[in-house]
Amino acid sequence: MSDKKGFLTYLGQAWLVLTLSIAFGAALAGVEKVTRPRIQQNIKDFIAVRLVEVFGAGTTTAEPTVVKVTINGRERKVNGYPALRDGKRIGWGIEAEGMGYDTLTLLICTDEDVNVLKGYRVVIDAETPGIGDKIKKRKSFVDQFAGKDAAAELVAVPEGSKTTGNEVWTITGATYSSKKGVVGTINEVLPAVRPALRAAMKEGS
Amino acid sequence: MLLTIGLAILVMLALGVCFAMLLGWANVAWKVDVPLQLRQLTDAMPGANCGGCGYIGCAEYAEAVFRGEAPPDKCPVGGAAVARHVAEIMGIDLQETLPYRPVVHCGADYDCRLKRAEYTGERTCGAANLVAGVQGCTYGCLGFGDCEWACQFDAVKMVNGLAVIDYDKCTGCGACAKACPRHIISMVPFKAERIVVVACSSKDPGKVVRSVCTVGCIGCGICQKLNELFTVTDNLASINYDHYDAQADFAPVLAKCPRQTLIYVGKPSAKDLAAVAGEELPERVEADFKTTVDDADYRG
Amino acid sequence: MSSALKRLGGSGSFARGVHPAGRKELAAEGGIEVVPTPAQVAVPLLQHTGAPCEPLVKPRQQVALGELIGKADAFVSAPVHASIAGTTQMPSVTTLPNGRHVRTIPIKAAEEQLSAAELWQDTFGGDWPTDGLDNYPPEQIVEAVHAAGVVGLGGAAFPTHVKLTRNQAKPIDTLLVNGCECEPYLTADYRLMLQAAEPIVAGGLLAARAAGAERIVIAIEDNKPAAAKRMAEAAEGTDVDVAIVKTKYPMGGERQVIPAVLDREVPTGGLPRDVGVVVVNVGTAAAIAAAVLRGRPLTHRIISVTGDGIAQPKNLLAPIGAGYGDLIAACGGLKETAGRVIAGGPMMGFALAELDVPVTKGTSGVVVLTKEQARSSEETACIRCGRCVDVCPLGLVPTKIALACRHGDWETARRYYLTACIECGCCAYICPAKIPLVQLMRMGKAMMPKK
Amino acid sequence: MTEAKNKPEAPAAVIWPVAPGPHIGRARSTRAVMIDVVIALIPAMAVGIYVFGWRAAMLIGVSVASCVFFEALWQQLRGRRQTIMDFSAVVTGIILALSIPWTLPWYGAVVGAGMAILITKMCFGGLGSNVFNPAMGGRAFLQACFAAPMTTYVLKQGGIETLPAHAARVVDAATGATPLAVKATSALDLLLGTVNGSIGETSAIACVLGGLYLIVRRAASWRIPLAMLISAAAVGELNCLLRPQTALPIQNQLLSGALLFGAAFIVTDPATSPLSRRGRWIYGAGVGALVMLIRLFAAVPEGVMYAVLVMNITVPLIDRYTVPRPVGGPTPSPKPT
Amino acid sequence: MAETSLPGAAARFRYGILNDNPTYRQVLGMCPTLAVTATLAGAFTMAAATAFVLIMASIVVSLLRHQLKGHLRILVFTLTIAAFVTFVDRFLAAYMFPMSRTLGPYIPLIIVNCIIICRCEVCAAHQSIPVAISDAVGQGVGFLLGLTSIAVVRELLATGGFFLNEADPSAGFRLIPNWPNWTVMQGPAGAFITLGVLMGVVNLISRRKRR
Amino acid sequence: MGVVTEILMLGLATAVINNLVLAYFVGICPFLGVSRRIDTAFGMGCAVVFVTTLSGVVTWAISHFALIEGAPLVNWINSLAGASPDKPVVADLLFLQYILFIFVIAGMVQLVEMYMRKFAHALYKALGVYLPLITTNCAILFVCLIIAKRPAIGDSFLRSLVYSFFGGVGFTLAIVLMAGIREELDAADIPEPLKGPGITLITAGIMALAFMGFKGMAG
Ligand SMILES: Cc1cc2nc3c(=O)[nH]c(=O)nc-3n(C[C@H](O)[C@H](O)[C@H](O)COP(=O)(O)O)c2cc1C
Ligand SMILES: Cc1cc2nc3c(=O)[nH]c(=O)nc-3n(C[C@H](O)[C@H](O)[C@H](O)COP(=O)(O)O)c2cc1C
Ligand SMILES: Cc1cc2nc3c(=O)[nH]c(=O)nc-3n(C[C@H](O)[C@H](O)[C@H](O)COP(=O)(O)O)c2cc1C
Ligand SMILES: Cc1cc2nc3c(=O)[nH]c(=O)nc-3n(C[C@H](O)[C@H](O)[C@H](O)CO)c2cc1C
Ligand code: SF4
Ligand code: SF4
Ligand code: SF4
Ligand code: SF4
Ligand code: FES
Repeated sequence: MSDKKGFLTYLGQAWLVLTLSIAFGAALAGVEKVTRPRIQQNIKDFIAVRLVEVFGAGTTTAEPTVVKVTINGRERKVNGYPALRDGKRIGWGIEAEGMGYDTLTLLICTDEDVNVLKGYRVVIDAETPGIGDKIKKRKSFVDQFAGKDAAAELVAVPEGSKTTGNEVWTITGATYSSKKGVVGTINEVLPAVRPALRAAMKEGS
Repeated sequence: MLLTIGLAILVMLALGVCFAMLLGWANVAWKVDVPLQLRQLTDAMPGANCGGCGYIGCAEYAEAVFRGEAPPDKCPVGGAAVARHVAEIMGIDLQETLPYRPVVHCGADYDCRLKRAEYTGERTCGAANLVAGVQGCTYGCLGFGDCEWACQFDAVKMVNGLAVIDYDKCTGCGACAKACPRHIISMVPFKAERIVVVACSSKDPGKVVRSVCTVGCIGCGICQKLNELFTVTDNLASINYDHYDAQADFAPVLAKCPRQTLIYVGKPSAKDLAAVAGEELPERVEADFKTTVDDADYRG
Repeated sequence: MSSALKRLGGSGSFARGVHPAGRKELAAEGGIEVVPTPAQVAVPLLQHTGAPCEPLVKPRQQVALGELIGKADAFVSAPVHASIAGTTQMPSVTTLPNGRHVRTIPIKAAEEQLSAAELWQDTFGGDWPTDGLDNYPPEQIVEAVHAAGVVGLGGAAFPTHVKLTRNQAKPIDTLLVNGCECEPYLTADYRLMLQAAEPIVAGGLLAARAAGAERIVIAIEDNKPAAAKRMAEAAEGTDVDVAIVKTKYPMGGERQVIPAVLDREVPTGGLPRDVGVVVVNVGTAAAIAAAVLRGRPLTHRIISVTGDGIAQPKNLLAPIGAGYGDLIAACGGLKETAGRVIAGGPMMGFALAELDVPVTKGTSGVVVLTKEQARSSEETACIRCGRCVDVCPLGLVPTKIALACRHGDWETARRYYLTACIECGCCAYICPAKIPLVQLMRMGKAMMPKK
Repeated sequence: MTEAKNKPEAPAAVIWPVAPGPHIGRARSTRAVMIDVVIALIPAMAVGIYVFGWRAAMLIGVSVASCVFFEALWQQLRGRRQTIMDFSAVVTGIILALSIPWTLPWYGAVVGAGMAILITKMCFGGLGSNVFNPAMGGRAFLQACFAAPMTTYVLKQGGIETLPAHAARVVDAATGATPLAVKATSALDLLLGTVNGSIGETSAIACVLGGLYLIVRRAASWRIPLAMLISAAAVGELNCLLRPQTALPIQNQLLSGALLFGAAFIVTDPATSPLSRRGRWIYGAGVGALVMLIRLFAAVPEGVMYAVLVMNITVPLIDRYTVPRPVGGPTPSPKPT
Repeated sequence: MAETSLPGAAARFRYGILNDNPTYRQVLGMCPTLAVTATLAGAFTMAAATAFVLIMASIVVSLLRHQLKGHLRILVFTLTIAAFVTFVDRFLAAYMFPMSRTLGPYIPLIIVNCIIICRCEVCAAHQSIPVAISDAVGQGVGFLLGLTSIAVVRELLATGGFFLNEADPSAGFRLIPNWPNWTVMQGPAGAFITLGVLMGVVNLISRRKRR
Repeated sequence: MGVVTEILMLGLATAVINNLVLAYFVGICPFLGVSRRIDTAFGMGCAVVFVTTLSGVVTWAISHFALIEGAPLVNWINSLAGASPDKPVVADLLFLQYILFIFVIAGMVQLVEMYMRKFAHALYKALGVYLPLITTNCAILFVCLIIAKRPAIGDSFLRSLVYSFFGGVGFTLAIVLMAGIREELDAADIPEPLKGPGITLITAGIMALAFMGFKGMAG
């Protein structure tokens, strides 16, 4: 069939592909419609669980406020999940990607106008069990973030030395996770996000 | 809802059309006809890639046949069946050939081979063949089994230091013949279940042979006298397989041979027999018995 | 570094190589003795690299010493002569130590033979002119050498007249007389240089004349000062140089001695001729002289019979075709400690399975080792220590090549230049894993599909 | 006429055993080489035991024992000739033990040995065929298995103090604390081995002694360690120029950590290093550079092990592309690769 | 050889499980095999998902096997597979959220899981629906076996038990008390080595059988 | 950080530190199957580099034109539907992501193959044979998905390009090294059951251990 019968022939040959495309397109669209809300609900619940841990029982969340911020030169989208108690926003859960021993994602919790740190939770991580995952497991390390001043830099000091003001001690043996991963990410994200979130709120209300 | 579906369909369709067009067009415009024949040929090959055909692999051979450079019956593994299949794919008529099968021209196991020295070198025939005095006979089987190693159909077994071929497993690929550094394995046309072979390769004078082997051919010439198939040239009997007649009665010769050098070997598979039913025979391949590599120059 | 080397530009040594214990003292001191004529000799019809000879004599035929008994028409070949007077026997076969299976012409000795003194006298004795040799036309020299069946006595046993024949394309400028004798134990060349320096010089001059070389160098390892001195005296007044080179195995190899002396590299797969050099062994040189000046065919050669397994180590002047047994007997037989009999030197020689095998023109020695001395053969896996790489005089990677040969992986073998190996044995000598590297290489060369 | 078979002619003469040349050889066997290595390792072991006490000795014992046991077991199961007498398993065992911290529980040594001998060595065909350095393979496995105990060094004298803390007193812990980071550690301490680290790597002198012994005995090539040290120093100095804030005094770079131990005993492992001389220079240089790069930029405390393993991967390629030129030039038609 | 006729349903089913087990014999679909076998749960889910896609795809392809055009064949296969994979992916995300988080990006990779295309090519594209289905089921079960065998070893060595969960100690069951967790087994290295060794063991056993 | 250094860092990180094969287990099948000889392994590698780069770029384009939230197409539809930007009727078409991506990859691989066979026969002989394998090499799709899912990479075209290219390079690196080792192992006395995939997997395992040394180097 070397003779050219024009492009219609090709479509003719491809009728199968085309009908399949149509069929599957439609089908998937259907699936999408059914599942989308559930999936988003799942994500919200997932976040909510962590917010509850930080802000206490009864906390819920809603659609995230997405803010565009530039962090060391690169434009990023950051999700700010509102922490709601009986409908009223009492704080933020800011979902931020960072680099520890491996890439990790934190949920940084602050009060409603991003002045005071309430704590953090690890959302996604690949840190080494036994070393890096102390940033999830060591309560003493995790808890020390509550109440720190979110407006100022956190200062990392080696484990064992006593901390004052905005200092936090980092886990020896897991410097990368604790210092670079947690402290570093918080210091990197908050300054950029704070104004953005506030701005978003202003025009929101 | 509808909007989403519509959009989805739209996108899919768009892409579908693009690729349908592109591929369809390309399929015509950039057509390279991989010839059907070639594909069939490649499929027809056993795919053992043993190289017995003398090509790197089945595919190579298939291409060679396709280009008309190779005869259709080169594949010993596939044998007659494949040969016929190939031939009809190529639409040529195939003059059936005999199944060539290896025979070991040595009948002396460890007990029959005299003057065997203790040898502590690399234990392969190829290596031992380069060292003088591993055993008295410099023509016969060394017994380290290079052929066994070479045969990928494990059709060669070493029996008390002598290579013995299992003709049920053997596919006639000839690897063993190539592997033997003493060239005592030759591929001969099997026209019968079992054929007579001269199980010796020694061209030495009878006296010498006697001193190193209890079964070797001493070139006495009795067989020559009794049966015209046999000829004795430099102290070694050989059989002319061109006129070999399966039905002929070799009992007298075998009985008369003073050294039991003449023996029956073989039993090719039914397939082979079918393939060879009533064919007249092509030239037989002459094995050239070398005692050692002649290009190893003397030093020290 | 001798003055000659300075002039020739050689460093006197080559890269890598090994230093096995020389053990030359065993047989170095005693003078060369003539073997009492054996009852029977078996003259092999193929002793050289090239085409085998066809017998010219019938069984039970009287032959005189030096009578032509076999020749071939091929150019690369050398005739063989009766090495004793006597009657020929039924032709037979024998397997030479290198595994080559050849036909022989046995000769039963007659009563009257040349006495030892006479034999020595007209082989090496008397005076040998060193001047006036230039009026021999080259063709005549080559012809005489061919007729005398002279082949390389240094090992390769390559027909010498082929080497000496001129070739317009590849002119020769230097003739290298190889007196290195780098093999441990062997002292045949050493004794020859001490006791027959003049014929060597004369032979050298003739060979140079034939090959058209204007420069003649005798290369001697620095563990043989006496020989060097003697040769220097003999070469007095001729334009023959004596070059002292480092003692190191395999200095005698032509691919080592040529760079060492002349700083020239013989191309892989090529010949010394490609760099304008012809190498002849000292014994060969003497044989050339005898052939040209006295018309004497090559019927005898000097053979070191030595080693700790032999009663009285000696150097013998033996007829070609005499059995190894005869030579050993002439040296008082074997001690019971004897564990291995080697034809040639311990590095490149071949173990003998039995003693009633004839010596050939190429046989430079018989070394008898005790069981303890013989290299142990219990093999472990290669630990890739790289010692073989560090000693290979050709800069190859022996372990790779050998193991490739073992697995029939010819592509790898080629990629690592299997064919460049000279089988000197350094790698196997040094290998802690005791892998038979050389044998694997030889096997590889034999089995590798030619293409 | 079968009597020919019945009464074979007796051999004419006595038959001597035949063997291929060369017929003489150097006496030193594989075992001799390995024993040399064991001897070379004695100083390092001694210092290790002196500094860390009986536990160190115990670990060495366990490790060696399990290595030998595993090799014996494997050969038995495979019905192969027993190879433990070539002592390479012993060497592996010692080097494995010397490269782990003394605090590791005993079963750690067993697991390491298993990985080293069974997986890294025997699976690949045993002595000489292994692509990766068995000891390092075993150690890498341990490090990935028991990361925490493998990466926190507890100082013996002066009570229990985690190394990072020890480091922290001196420098900001950012640099990934290992004795490397400790500017204050005096070169003398490093030389004598009164500093922290794995059992064997503490004393520079012990390692150097062992290394020189190996080289003099020709058990190891001098080229690889030489290349390794040079390139490590070079990279270190370059770093000093470019990033002064992280600069370390050169003697600390070279003397501390497992660098010298590696140079002496690990990169010299013949089985896992290239054959050609050029190849060995490349290999050594590669290890040296990688060690420094990993120390400076990666999140792992010490680079030697990883550097060695990474370079092991490249050895076949190095070998393949550094085929030495034969004297007299390549053969007329060498197959191009 | 060419002329050998294609095996029937029963044979296909058996082959899928033993003779050409996707993991140990055909050595296909290695990526998910290695990636998700850190835990049994992951292995099960992945196997189920793959099996589902495999079966559905086989059915569709087998249905259309007479319409397939040379140059568009692969396109049709991938389209079909991708559609079902998307479905599975969404389903997991909607109804098994935690699992879909752990399996992460490996669910979409089912699309290119060589097994599926391979089966479409080898079986579905030539044979009738029943055969295709039984083949798919066989392969699915085979895949399940492969994954499970690996996951058992890895999870046991890594945690000393199965379905354990630090969060609540009651969950799962611990086989080896205070086992020093071999964390390497959760990572790539552990996966490769485990599978390598298992492959050796399987070959050993099957060879024994043949004897 | 200068653009060049940024690119280099990302490239290094992608090819070595987060090597597709050794860190993410993708493209294992060819990694096991086509690593017997160095030259074929290299051929495969080149083909993969080529295809990853191509599909990486094209899928990036498609996502950004049609699929993601706020892509021109989506916006256009929404505006047609007269929806307000903050309450879109169609949020995004990401549910078509997989099907479209694989569609593109498969289609393109086929096109490339046809093209080569016709116009670059030498190249086809070298790479062509591997192309069909590549359709089912999950490395390609994986790269496309990473680009689509990790904003850190997918947000900028340049980074996507670099990532997809060096992803392929990483694959090539791994497979060629493996081929070198396997050629070496031809001569080794490996237990029968382990020959082939078995020993290859174990080797890969130790390689993965070795590559852990680069952890935390980049970023
Ligand atoms: C196998 C392995 C895993 C590691 N995992 C982590 C980790 O998850 N997080 C981390 O910060 N450091 C990790 N490290 C890095 C070492 O623990 C390193 O010594 C430590 O981070 C340096 O911090 P320090 O200054 O507190 O000692 C790991 C090291 C190794 C060898
Ligand atoms: C490893 C090796 C060692 C050799 N040693 C010597 C030697 O010591 N003396 C010698 O004359 N020839 C020796 N030869 C032979 C020389 O290479 C060369 O062939 C010979 O000297 C040429 O002279 P010819 O033909 O007269 O023998 C050796 C060859 C090899 C390969
Ligand atoms: C610690 C040490 C370092 C050495 N360094 C060198 C060197 O840098 N260059 C050199 O040519 N030889 C050096 N040598 C000598 C070599 O060991 C060897 O003797 C010399 O290189 C010749 O041997 P070869 O043929 O293996 O090169 C050194 C020896 C030792 C013990
Ligand atoms: C100089 C030298 C260094 C060695 N270093 C090591 C080593 O670092 N690790 C090891 O497992 N074996 C080592 N060995 C022992 C042996 O070579 C090693 O087990 C081989 O890899 C076994 O194939 C060494 C041997 C020698 C001679
Ligand atoms: S002989 Fe037959 S099976 Fe063997 S390679 Fe040739 S074609 Fe293939
Ligand atoms: S037949 Fe040839 S190859 Fe086979 S064992 Fe005998 S000598 Fe060796
Ligand atoms: S016995 Fe010889 S010819 Fe027969 S199959 Fe084996 S190797 Fe081939
Ligand atoms: S010397 Fe022996 S052990 Fe060492 S590399 Fe060479 S062959 Fe291997
Ligand atoms: S499943 Fe990833 S390449 Fe086969």
